[in-house]
Amino acid sequence: MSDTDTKAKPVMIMQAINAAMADAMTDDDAVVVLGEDVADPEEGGVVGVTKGLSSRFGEKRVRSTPISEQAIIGAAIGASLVGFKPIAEIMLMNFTTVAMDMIVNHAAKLRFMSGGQTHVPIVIRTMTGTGMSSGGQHCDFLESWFAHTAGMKVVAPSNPADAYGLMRSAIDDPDPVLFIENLPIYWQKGEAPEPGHRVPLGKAHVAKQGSDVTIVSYSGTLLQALAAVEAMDAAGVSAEIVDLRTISPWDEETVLASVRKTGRLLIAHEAVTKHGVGAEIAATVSSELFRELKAPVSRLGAPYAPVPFSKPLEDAYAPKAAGIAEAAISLCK
Amino acid sequence: MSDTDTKAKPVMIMQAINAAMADAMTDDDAVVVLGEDVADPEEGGVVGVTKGLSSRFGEKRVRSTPISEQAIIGAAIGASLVGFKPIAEIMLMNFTTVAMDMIVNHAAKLRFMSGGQTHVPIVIRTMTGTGMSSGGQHCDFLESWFAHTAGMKVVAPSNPADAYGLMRSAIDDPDPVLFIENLPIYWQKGEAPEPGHRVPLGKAHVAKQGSDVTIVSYSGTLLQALAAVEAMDAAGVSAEIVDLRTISPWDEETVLASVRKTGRLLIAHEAVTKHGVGAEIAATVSSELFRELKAPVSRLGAPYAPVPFSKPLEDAYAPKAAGIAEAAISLCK
Amino acid sequence: MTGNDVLGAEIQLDIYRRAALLKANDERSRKVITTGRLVMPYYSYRGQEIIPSALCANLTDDDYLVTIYRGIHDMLAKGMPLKKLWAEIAGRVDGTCKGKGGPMHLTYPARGIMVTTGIVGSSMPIANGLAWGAQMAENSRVAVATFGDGASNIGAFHESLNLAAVWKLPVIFVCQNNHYAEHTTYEKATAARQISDRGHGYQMPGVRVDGNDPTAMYHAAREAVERARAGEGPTLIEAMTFRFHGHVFGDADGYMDKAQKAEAIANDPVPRFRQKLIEDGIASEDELAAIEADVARQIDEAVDFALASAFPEISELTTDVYGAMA
Amino acid sequence: MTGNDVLGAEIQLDIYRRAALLKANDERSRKVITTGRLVMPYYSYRGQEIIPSALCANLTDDDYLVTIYRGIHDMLAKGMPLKKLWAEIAGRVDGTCKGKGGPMHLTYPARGIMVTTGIVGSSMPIANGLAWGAQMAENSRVAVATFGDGASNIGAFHESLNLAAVWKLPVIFVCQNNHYAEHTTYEKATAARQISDRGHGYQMPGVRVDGNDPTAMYHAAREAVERARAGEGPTLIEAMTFRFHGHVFGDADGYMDKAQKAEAIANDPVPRFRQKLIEDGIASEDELAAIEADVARQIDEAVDFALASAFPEISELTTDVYGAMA
Ligand SMILES: Cc1ncc(C[n+]2csc(CCOP(=O)(O)OP(=O)(O)O)c2C)c(N)n1
Ligand SMILES: Cc1ncc(C[n+]2csc(CCOP(=O)(O)OP(=O)(O)O)c2C)c(N)n1
Ligand SMILES: [Mg+2]
Ligand SMILES: [Mg+2]
Repeated sequence: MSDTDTKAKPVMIMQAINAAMADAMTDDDAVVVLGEDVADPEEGGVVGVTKGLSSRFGEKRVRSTPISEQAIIGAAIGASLVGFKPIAEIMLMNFTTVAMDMIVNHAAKLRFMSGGQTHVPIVIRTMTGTGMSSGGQHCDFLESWFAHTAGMKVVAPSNPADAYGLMRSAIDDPDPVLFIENLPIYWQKGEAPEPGHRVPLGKAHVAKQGSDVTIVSYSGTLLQALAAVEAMDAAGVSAEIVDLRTISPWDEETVLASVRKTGRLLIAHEAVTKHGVGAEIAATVSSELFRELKAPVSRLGAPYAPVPFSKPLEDAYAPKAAGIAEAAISLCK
Repeated sequence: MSDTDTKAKPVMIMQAINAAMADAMTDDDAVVVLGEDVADPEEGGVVGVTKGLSSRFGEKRVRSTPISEQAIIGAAIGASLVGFKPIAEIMLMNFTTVAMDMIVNHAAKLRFMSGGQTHVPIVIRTMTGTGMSSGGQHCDFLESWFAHTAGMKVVAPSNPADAYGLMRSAIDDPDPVLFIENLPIYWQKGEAPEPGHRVPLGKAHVAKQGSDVTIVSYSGTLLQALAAVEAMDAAGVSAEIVDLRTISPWDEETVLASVRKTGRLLIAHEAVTKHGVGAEIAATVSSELFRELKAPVSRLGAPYAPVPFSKPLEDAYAPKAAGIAEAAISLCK
Repeated sequence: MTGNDVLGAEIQLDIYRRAALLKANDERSRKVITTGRLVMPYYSYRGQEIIPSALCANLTDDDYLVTIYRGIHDMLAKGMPLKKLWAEIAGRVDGTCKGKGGPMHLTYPARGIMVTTGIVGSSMPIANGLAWGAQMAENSRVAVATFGDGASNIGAFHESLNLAAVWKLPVIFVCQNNHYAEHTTYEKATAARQISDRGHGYQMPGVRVDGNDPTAMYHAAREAVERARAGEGPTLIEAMTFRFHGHVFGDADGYMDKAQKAEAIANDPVPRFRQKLIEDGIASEDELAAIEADVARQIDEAVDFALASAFPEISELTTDVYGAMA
Repeated sequence: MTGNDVLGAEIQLDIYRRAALLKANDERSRKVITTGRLVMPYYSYRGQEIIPSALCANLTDDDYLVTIYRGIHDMLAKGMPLKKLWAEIAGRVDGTCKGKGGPMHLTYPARGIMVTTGIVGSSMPIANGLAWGAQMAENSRVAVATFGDGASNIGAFHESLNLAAVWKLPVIFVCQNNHYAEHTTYEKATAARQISDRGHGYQMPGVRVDGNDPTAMYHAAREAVERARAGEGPTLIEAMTFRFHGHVFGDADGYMDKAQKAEAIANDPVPRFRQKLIEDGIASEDELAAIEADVARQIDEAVDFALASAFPEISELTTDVYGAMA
């Protein structure tokens, strides 16, 4: 994928991510990629998100690894300390569980613990998302763990242009960024990103203007919120939809401005509601806009349960458009 | 420590935990202990919390392990599936990062994923706490990660009697329980627990009655809240102090009843405020008591930063009595 | 009995019966998926049938198994009932796990199938725990962890082998080396000349065996089981085999060496074994055909049963999270 | 040069100078803690001085080191300035990390001291990354990870050695085997006959060496460094030594074998080396005394400097969390 054709026609999210990595590697020799199956002899990953990169930039810069997530993140950290900007893939978010020490005790803390002498400019790409019938160990959303970890940034795009722009910013960023890709929406098409375009970290995007209720969401659930617009409109509810894009640090300013306007807030995400990212946003907004809220802040996430395999259960697990519409409408009653 | 002398005089928290394990092992042969240095040839742990157990119950039931946290939790899970009730020690909470897969993807989920055919009755003991000059990798509070994990229970006592009673309940419980011990308060003395006494999981305790503001806390910070009473009284603020004891599932009923009475809520804990356990409580209470709250819910935790080494910084890191009093008083203004 | 002794006819037929079931079940699974009757990520084990068939001929229902996403062959060999299996992978309420686990998380304690994990390497620490339980209970059961070649590079492998050796646990680590970890070859990911060499670092017997040879595999398993039951500790078995399909069924397996794959398929271990049974006069063509027909009928029944079974109630979404609290 | 060759006088004195500094610094640290002038968890390395002294005689400032909580000897041998060290462990603003890291997290990139970790095993994955960086930059630097015997049983050890071997990284894994991991003996926790045996499972040279013998340790390190610089990949060195004190300074070391400990102390490697330098005519008593006096003076100055340094401002609590955002 070259700069010219990314501009030409709508692209899929996974193409945008691929293009962002390719463009960053073109611009900066320090950008390198590692992870399981990421090189082209291994087909550029199980889904092919890194396809073409090793053919173009060489297997020295795009390295497939053993199944050793601690070693992957450790290698990324070490190389980042001496001038490289590694993009490390942890194939699925549930597999971050075997690399938490490297991420939390090391990547996130080295800048602070060294008194600013060193820093860890790495991007950790990981994918997740329910809807693929993969059961309890392959599609958790664990972003609140990382948002709770001082020193980490957490990003989750919902469309190709943001995916490109956030990836470029994540690579530019001097600190570790967890980049969450939503597997079931990889093939979602959207406007092609401008080559070189950056979406700043920490800035939310008002995806749709509205006046009655603010819906804050991100990643795949943001698309569900957009899909709920018709039903909300039909019920006479004008929703403002805020795509958080960066989960940590999150854009309090944009969210507060929107809720100040609408007076109501619904937060929707695929993670388990309890102790999820919605809790932090709800707590902050409830406190900051104590006298301005017209209704209690509402949260819609997954139930307190692992992801089930059986299709009807899996379908009922994460918030969908219908549930979002229902929650938003009932908030406005 | 025998049953008789635990009754006779005040005991330290660590003695109460030791007694709870000893009594459980006496009552039930299925209770076994494993972890680094836990047996008596290794001095019953670096702090001595398991001292005496292997001498009394044998090294078959109290086993020191290699430094292999995944293997420790895996061994506990496996043995629990075939009738044992292992108490596994992960020495410090930061070391759970190397065992997250075993805890989160396996211990917490096996009951659900097996459709209830199996379950994992293990207790994971772990200690943490700032104040020992141990720097950035040895004293994090990560309880919100586990509270976010469906299937786990999370417990954190603040006094000897609760430590005993919660440990007995955790051992009785048919599911995995993370038992958080606060290292700097191990030597804190208090009323001796009744042998055999259980403190039910999921039940908070009103540690002090009050009428102006509810302070919800747990573990070491609860003691700071109690130490703040004098300053609050002096300022004419009557605080009700709720010791959560079980962090997940938390006792919404008791907390809501208290806040309904006082109209104000401060949540204080040692973990980083952002995305901490306080967020879930604040979000829930703000929503449930939307019209009854007299002031926005306030949260007091650690700043968004790793734990610093330097003493003045470490002292300023986690909430202390003075800060709690100040926050509670200002909430009542 | 030494590693080269010819197996008795009964044992050989026992192994073949399992292998025939496994092979037919894989073929049916792929067909059911291809025709769209079921949707699931399916990790074909075609080509690896002999390993669990010969292994499980040495185990009892009381022995424990922890297997992985590519593990339906292991489970079937260990005695997983077909109907419950199919109902589970169809997400139905009559499945072993009421449809909540699915193909990567099948569990069936009645046959010692204790855990199926989707996390690479995680079968081993849990198998240790089962073995530790058996050791404490002194019931002479053994635990088996199966896993792939790629899994031998993850931390849990190392911690598990060391703990098992230090504690002399009755556990058997069965590495099914099928040359690939997802799309990555053994050579590109693994520094060891062979995985069995790693046993040395734990003073544990490390045995490399042709996992496609029923006799060799049977003997290797037998020795390991005897060692475990005798309290002499764990064994690492590296069973050489080959995966006939891509990592997950449906992937374009362009990363696989065509010639190597063609050769492996030409040497398909199940028909090879069948042929040998006839040549050696262990069984007649008719007898084997009868076994296969029986297997086919059982699978037919299981598929029908599964597809006729109901989906779980939506309320199951939040049950089995906790048991009754103490 | 082979493993038995006598070292030149200059090299021997270089090693001794480092070792004398390390020994004196440990003694001073314990005294400063005992007298209450500093409060910190202190992991005495007394008895292990020769290992990093001989190792670092083979390294340049550009080479990388990742060490652990018990690693002040490693850092000092690698060139950590004393004043910055002492200010850091005193939590002062003039410390390498402005007092924010402390004794378990000292960092000093100017001498290649890139990370100090308090997590067992975690020096290794990061050292790999530094070595990978050197490999990509083709600057012929090497990275050293030091760790203890207990750390050889954790998953990160395994993943790191495998990756390093597969990628032929210029990294050296230096296991300082002091017989104990906290309170647990080598034998109780480790299945390997010796840790160096584990190299075999990665087709990596695994070398066991008397870490208390400067010549043997120097040669082992030299070979490993040459191999790494030549692009021939990693080496595992198991350096045998003994920890004279408890795990953390102040613990009652009742779990240690008294006789073994007494013998180790009787064979204290630093005075033994000193004695030999004199016997072999490498240096006179006076010359060595001068070195020691110099070291003592430097430490005096460093302690004074540290204790006179200010504590960081409270505002430092929230700086260095993020850099300037892109
Ligand atoms: C910790 C972890 N990392 C990555 C994966 C993704 N993954 C699933 S299967 C697999 C390959 C495993 O290969 P191998 O161990 O050889 O087993 P095989 O599939 O060949 O039977 C990978 C990388 C995972 N499930 N768990
Ligand atoms: C993952 C992890 N588990 C446990 C600990 C606690 N701990 C600190 S040092 C230590 C012993 C390490 O022994 P060894 O590797 O031999 O090094 P030594 O201290 O002897 O130099 C342990 C268990 C830790 N820091 N990290
Ligand atoms: Mg494989
Ligand atoms: Mg040691």
